[in-house]
Amino acid sequence: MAKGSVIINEDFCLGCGYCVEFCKKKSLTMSQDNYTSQGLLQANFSEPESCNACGLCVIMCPHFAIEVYKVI
Amino acid sequence: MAKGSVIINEDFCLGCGYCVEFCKKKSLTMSQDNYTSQGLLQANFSEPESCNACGLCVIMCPHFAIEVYKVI
Amino acid sequence: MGIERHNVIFAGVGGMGALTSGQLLAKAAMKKFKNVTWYPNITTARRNAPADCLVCYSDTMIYSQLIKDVETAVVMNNIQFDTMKNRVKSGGLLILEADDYAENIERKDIQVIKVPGIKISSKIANPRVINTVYLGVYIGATKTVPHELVKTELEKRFEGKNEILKMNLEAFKEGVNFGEAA
Amino acid sequence: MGIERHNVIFAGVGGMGALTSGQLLAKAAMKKFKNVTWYPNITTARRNAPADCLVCYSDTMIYSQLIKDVETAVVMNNIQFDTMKNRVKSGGLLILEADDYAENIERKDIQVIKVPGIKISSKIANPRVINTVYLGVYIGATKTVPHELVKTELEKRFEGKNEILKMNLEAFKEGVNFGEAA
Amino acid sequence: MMDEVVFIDGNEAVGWGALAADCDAFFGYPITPQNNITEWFAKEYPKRGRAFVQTSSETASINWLYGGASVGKRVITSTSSPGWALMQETLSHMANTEVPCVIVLVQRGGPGQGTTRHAQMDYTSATKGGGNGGYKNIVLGPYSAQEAHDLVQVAFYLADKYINPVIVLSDGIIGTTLETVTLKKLEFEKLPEKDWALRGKGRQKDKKRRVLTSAQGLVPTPRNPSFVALQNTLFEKHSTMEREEIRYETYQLEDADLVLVAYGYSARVSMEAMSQARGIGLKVGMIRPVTLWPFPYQQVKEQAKKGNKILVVEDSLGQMLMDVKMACDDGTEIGLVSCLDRHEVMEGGAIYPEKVLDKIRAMME
Amino acid sequence: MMDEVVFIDGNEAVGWGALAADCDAFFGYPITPQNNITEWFAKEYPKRGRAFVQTSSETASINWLYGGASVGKRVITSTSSPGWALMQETLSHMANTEVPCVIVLVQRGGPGQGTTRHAQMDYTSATKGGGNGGYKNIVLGPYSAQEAHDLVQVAFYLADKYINPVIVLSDGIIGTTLETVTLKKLEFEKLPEKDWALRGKGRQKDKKRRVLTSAQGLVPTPRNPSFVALQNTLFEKHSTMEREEIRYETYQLEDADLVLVAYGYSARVSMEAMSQARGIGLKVGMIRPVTLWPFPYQQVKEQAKKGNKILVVEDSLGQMLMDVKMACDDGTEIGLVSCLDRHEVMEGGAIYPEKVLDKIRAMME
Amino acid sequence: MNDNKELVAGTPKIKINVPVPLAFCQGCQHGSATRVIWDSLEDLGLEDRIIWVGGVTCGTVSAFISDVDAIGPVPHGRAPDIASAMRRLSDKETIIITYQGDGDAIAIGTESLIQAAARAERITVFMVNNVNYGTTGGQMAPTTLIGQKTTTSPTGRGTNKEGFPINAAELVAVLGGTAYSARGSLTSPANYNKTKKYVKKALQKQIDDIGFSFVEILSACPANWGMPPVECLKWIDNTLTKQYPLGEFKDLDALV
Amino acid sequence: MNDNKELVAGTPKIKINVPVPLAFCQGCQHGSATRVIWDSLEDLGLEDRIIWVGGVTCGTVSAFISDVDAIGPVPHGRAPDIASAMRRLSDKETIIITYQGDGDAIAIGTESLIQAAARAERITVFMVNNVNYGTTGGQMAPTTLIGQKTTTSPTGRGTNKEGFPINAAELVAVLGGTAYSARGSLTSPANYNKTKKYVKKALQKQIDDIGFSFVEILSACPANWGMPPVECLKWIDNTLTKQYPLGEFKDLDALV
Ligand SMILES: Cc1ncc(C[n+]2csc(CCOP(=O)(O)OP(=O)(O)O)c2C)c(N)n1
Ligand SMILES: Cc1ncc(C[n+]2csc(CCOP(=O)(O)OP(=O)(O)O)c2C)c(N)n1
Ligand code: SF4
Ligand code: SF4
Ligand code: SF4
Ligand code: SF4
Repeated sequence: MAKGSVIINEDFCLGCGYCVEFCKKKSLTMSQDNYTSQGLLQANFSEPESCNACGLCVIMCPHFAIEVYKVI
Repeated sequence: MAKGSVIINEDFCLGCGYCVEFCKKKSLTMSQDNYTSQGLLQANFSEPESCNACGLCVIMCPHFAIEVYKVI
Repeated sequence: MGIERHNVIFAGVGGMGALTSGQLLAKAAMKKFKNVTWYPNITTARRNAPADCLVCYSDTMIYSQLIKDVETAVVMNNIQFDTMKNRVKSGGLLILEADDYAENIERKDIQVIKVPGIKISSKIANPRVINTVYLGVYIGATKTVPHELVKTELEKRFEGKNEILKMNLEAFKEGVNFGEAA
Repeated sequence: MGIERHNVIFAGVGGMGALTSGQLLAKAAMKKFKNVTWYPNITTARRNAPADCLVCYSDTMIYSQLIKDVETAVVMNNIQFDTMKNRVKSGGLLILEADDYAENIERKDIQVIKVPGIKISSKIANPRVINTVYLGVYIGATKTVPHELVKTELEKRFEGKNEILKMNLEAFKEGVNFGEAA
Repeated sequence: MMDEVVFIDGNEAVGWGALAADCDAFFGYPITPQNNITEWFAKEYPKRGRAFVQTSSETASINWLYGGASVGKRVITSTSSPGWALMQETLSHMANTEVPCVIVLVQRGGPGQGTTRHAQMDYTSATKGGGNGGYKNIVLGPYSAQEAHDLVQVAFYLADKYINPVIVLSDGIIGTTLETVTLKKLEFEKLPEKDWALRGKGRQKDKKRRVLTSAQGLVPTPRNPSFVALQNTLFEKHSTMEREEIRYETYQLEDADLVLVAYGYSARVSMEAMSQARGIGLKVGMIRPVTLWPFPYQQVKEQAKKGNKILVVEDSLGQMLMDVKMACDDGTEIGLVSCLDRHEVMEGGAIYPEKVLDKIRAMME
Repeated sequence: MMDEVVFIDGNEAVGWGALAADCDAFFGYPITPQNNITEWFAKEYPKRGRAFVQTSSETASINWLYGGASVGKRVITSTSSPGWALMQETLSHMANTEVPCVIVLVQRGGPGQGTTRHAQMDYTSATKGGGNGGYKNIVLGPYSAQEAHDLVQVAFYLADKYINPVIVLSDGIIGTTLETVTLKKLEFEKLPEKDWALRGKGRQKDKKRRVLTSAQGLVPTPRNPSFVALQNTLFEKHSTMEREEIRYETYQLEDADLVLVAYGYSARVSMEAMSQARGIGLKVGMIRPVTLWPFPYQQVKEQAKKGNKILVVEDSLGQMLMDVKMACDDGTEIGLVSCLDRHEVMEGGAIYPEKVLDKIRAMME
Repeated sequence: MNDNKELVAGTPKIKINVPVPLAFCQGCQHGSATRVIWDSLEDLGLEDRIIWVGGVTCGTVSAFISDVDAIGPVPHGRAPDIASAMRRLSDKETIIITYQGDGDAIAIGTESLIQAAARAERITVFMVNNVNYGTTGGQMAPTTLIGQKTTTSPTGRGTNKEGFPINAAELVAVLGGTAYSARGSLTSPANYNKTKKYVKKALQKQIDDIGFSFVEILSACPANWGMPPVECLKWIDNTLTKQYPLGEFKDLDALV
Repeated sequence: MNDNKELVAGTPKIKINVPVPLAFCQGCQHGSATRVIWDSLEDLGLEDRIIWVGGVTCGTVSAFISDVDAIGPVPHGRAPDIASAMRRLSDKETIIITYQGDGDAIAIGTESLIQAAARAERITVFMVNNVNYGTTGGQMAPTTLIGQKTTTSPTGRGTNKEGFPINAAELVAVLGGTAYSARGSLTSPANYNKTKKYVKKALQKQIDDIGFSFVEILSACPANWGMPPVECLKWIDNTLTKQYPLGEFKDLDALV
């Protein structure tokens, strides 16, 4: 199974949580201290190990904040 | 059977022929010489004998030119 | 009159053909005059309502296609009579339906021709050609446009409709004769 | 200053609460001053964009709710800094975020208070109460409106939301303390 | 609600004003920067048994007004500039039919979609242009939330008095500024009953039908049997308004050498500048037209005749300027502070008092 | 078709003019008295491979123009007064977006539904008011079928030159009068290509996208990065038009004591009256504005300065009168022949030369 | 009139006496459409409490010759908006109807009509469908048949450029607020009577406060169809009803 | 980026790089609706020959951040008119789409939309339905659910005064010129992919010159719904789709 790496753009992430909700591998979680300038908590790529680079978080992110890479 | 009498208002009749078309008793015909000011031939109550005062010509006349009476 | 310049109103009710007569005249006049205007005066309700047109033809520029006092008024129907009778300028000509106006016209400063238009047209065919009769009368009486030019326009208009053309040519001829004799 | 007349801008980005702080101040000021105006300056995109408001309070008529050079500017976020730093009039006061502006402000003709707003607010709860901290600082530093009046407004605003009210009252107190000390 | 002092913006003030005027219904469509007018009515009207309907467009809104006015009710809508543009046809219909209504126009930057912020760029279309046919309507320009509240009441009175639409020309700054406002019901002369209103023939006092038409003069109506009669009626109506309804305020004209002319938010800005100018010894006065149509030509003309300089302040490319020029002869020195003088170039920019003062100094020194 | 002499009315002349101007498309909705414009295009355009679409309303028409203009095509619509009122919002959008189009407005009696006959009651809304935001557009007023044919071509040229809508302001009399017209293609200076037009990014010369917006200044655009920049652009554009595009004709001004000012059908009527007045020894001249905006203020002012009397003739309650007043100082004697002077009170009535002559005599004798 | 004569059928009392014929062309059925509404109003006894909103159509004149409170021509296509406002501001007893043409109702009036139906507005819209724009001289309408020639579709309406006819009665029936929608014709006494039933039913929905009601009435326009009047009626029966079938499309006793 | 990393999913190339987040609220799905169109355009290779007409909606901004020829905001509701004119005056290769909100498309835009569908206009309309007016602050829309609270239906939409929601996809399907109409959502990767299929099919109808095509996309507006974003998606799935079922409502290979 492919291994994935998720990069979340901190300038774009508004912390809606969609990526977290739809990550089947639980690789993403909401941060508890990483705030946007509006005071919103952002998403974290907290469990890199489980990520299989499915890319579903990318299509769920409405703010174009995510890129998913396959680690070769 | 009732006997009818049809009065056609010459100021209103524009000679469309609807009354003639729908008179089952053939009591009405288009005149051959009675023109409106626009040169249109008007309807005539030409066969009073056959009229049974059904009143269908009245509801077919779009120009409110007809009155039907029952002769008592 | 110096330079040649004419204007005439054809007045009737919608459907009578007053506008058509004016247009036929205008097109014929184009062959002889440099400038021609035809202005239709029709009310919103284009049905059963007064309709007239004003035709001007001239060798000089026609400033206004609208003018109150006209040289000639051709009044084909009594609805328009009251409006039109005062629009003929002094010395002008009023052509109207004999059947409608048996009585005398008050104005003495204009020429009046009473035409038995309904009778003439009914004799030829039916009241639908009455406008062509009146056009003929106007041409016969004023001779401002050669009648051949008008005939040509009638032929163009009713091209392919021989029956109708024939009726109209006859109506026109009768009109011209009546106008010339008046 | 003669008659008492004040104006202050609260500036932040949409969602930060700059407009709310201004409104709380305005409502509190109403208890003490005859005339108060609150004017919001927000861009079309009400999201992630600069947002500020201008509050004036005075015992005489406030001619214009708009004014370029203000007595005090409270700048909660660096996005607004460039616009706002020149709007404080000579002798006025500029309150800003210490974390954002470590370096020195060029202007020497104004008083500057740097507030560690993010730190204070995060310590109390989270950055969402930062606007209340700044409101406190303003009140503490200028004393133009008694802080009890502002507290009353906070209580009205967060009526029934005890948790949030508590956080805000604390944030306000911390702010006032910081402002008084500055 | 009477004589209560509240802290509201110039938009909500419209709502309270309408309520005080006993307005029966609000029909409107959302558009920034006046959404809270619509929302105010949505919240306050149904619970008071009055009508609020969110329409499907501004074209719809004005037609709802037309319907509501025709059955004799007091009706209001509010909108901003693009929505205003959509109302022109029916507004013209209402003028021809002679039915009353009040339209609040909270101006935003234009043309076109423009910005969602304040501006004063619809002065001309409100006072001169707009729909077809050259009808006229009174235009009232509030310069504060208080005046918005008051003028809405005046607008209803004038609309009913002249049986004609009336426009309240506000702007995004007046509309969104919170201020202290005293709510109070204004008193007006009693108006005749709306005997012309439609209610079903059997409910008319004389049991005779009423007919309203936007083609008066085409279709003969009791009042105007012909087209020229209609034009005469309109002309008389316009002339009466011009004679009797001019409203304005003047400030410190007695010794003025320069007279500011401004309305709405720029009147506020100008008053501030005037006060600053007086502070440095410049003799500046001001005329604030409250009716933008009919415009106080005579008052401006008097100042010009005295040899005073005139400075027009308006957040547009110069629209009221045209009226001021019409009032003055060739020789008068007329200056303009326009939207090109906004202190800041983006949509949020506005004319600040400082700019007006600069121009005053340039003209006087 | 070139240099052919035909007998057509001022409505059909619009069609032939558009064809001569190589106009790509007509989008319009029926309304009297200009239905035969729509019908002309329905008949003549499809068979020439050009686009004719009957829209679902005038609001639709103007939006079709907006779409057509945006892809770089020459587009035209025509309408009468109520339809014109419905076009104001999008017209304003087009001015902001800076795209060109031609609108022919065949005026009828108003306001509202009004009559279906001629009038000149939309002068103000065409030249001053209309949509929101205070944009301006050139307005051309033909006084004959020939000029309608010619000015439509001029209109397309000016629309493309300034990338701005242009209005051809006709009326029901000019529109329905049949006259002799010489069809000819007018020549104009070459215009730059429409590099701004949308055609799909890959078809752009530089393969870079084009973006058009009716919110220039809100959304930064290459041309206008800010709202004030947009206002500056518009102001410059308006000023250039005012400087360079004024068109007018004068008649017998040399020795005139009274100068008529009139456009469209009333210019025809006025010329007739002038000729009659000259016939009885009255020294009457005339200025006929061809561009109604920009208006030939200077030319009128010169006549006023000479001490001449001015007589405005227009079939409305006095709209162009306002422009004439703006051009003149207080002292000038200005008369008006208006729609109240129609010879006949019903919808078909018009101002006749005789009425103008009466007024000339009253002013001069 | 005559002592031994009894009037059995004549002009509805609601018609105002005018000395001239109505401004309709020979054989135009706007008169008949108006009559069918008049007859229904009289049957239901609504003359005294109805408001008649006349759209922009050759039939606008019906507003003026009806002896009821009336307004018209209202802005083109906008009669349902106007009627809706009247509805909201009148008592329940008041009955509000609009009389519109097909161009008026379903071209420029699309928004006004569809939204009134969605809103369940308690008004009744009568749309007289003569498949063209009569007033302005016979231009194509959204209802014009495929292949039909008009002054703006001189070679016949094609679907490729001019698109497809709109069936208003069926379309309106789709909206959630519509309680009643039907289409009738006036081509025979039988059809007249059926249409009258539709008209009365539609009015009844309003009286009973159920929802929006709509009746489309097919109507001859001989002047623009270029056929003698009697042929027009046959064309309606044989051709027009293929595209526009007669009948009821929705009839609810309560909205869902 | 990194040599031993390969990008598998990221931002569509068609998106213009901007340094700040788009002006959408937290969790707003206008971004996702835009993405699904971008993805489809890229799949079909239409970037170079498309014209994007942006209506008046929070999603107008999508026109500006798409690297294609674009116009917007066009007059409120009128995007289909504008797109239609472009269609008539562009070559067949050019693809014309509109991106509209529900208020834009089916309130003020009713006439424009319905008529374009009837005309079989070869354009594709995307209507992003968030059951309220987002841009102006969450007012009621024609799509607002019965009982739903908005700033202009503060006590919840009632059918008696506010009427019934309009199902645009079903309504548009009724018109004769419509070749394709569907409704999708973006509440899960699976729904995203299904919606993408609809979008591509709709575009294909235009490419194949068949008729009018329409896709309604249900979209979360957390800012105005007053729910956290993730809840919004659940609400769409559980509540909104009851009124607005997902699926295809019309799919023709040729118009009849
Ligand atoms: C805004 C506006 N546009 C156009 C017109 C012109 N107009 C009058 S009636 C009409 C169409 C009428 O057609 P229809 O509704 O089918 O009724 P009909 O005349 O056929 O009975 C039009 C376009 C108008 N009065 N107002
Ligand atoms: C003529 C006009 N009226 C009103 C507006 C204000 N306005 C902007 S967007 C909008 C509604 C948008 O709602 P919707 O189409 O549902 O899109 P959303 O913002 O929800 O995405 C309105 C009413 C406008 N711009 N123009
Ligand atoms: S979906 Fe995007 S915006 Fe939302 S939390 Fe994840 S990365 Fe952030
Ligand atoms: S139906 Fe009426 S108008 Fe027609 S011919 Fe008979 S009487 Fe005359
Ligand atoms: S044009 Fe047609 S609809 Fe109009 S009156 Fe004549 S026949 Fe009737
Ligand atoms: S208001 Fe709603 S639709 Fe608009 S950006 Fe915010 S979440 Fe999106």
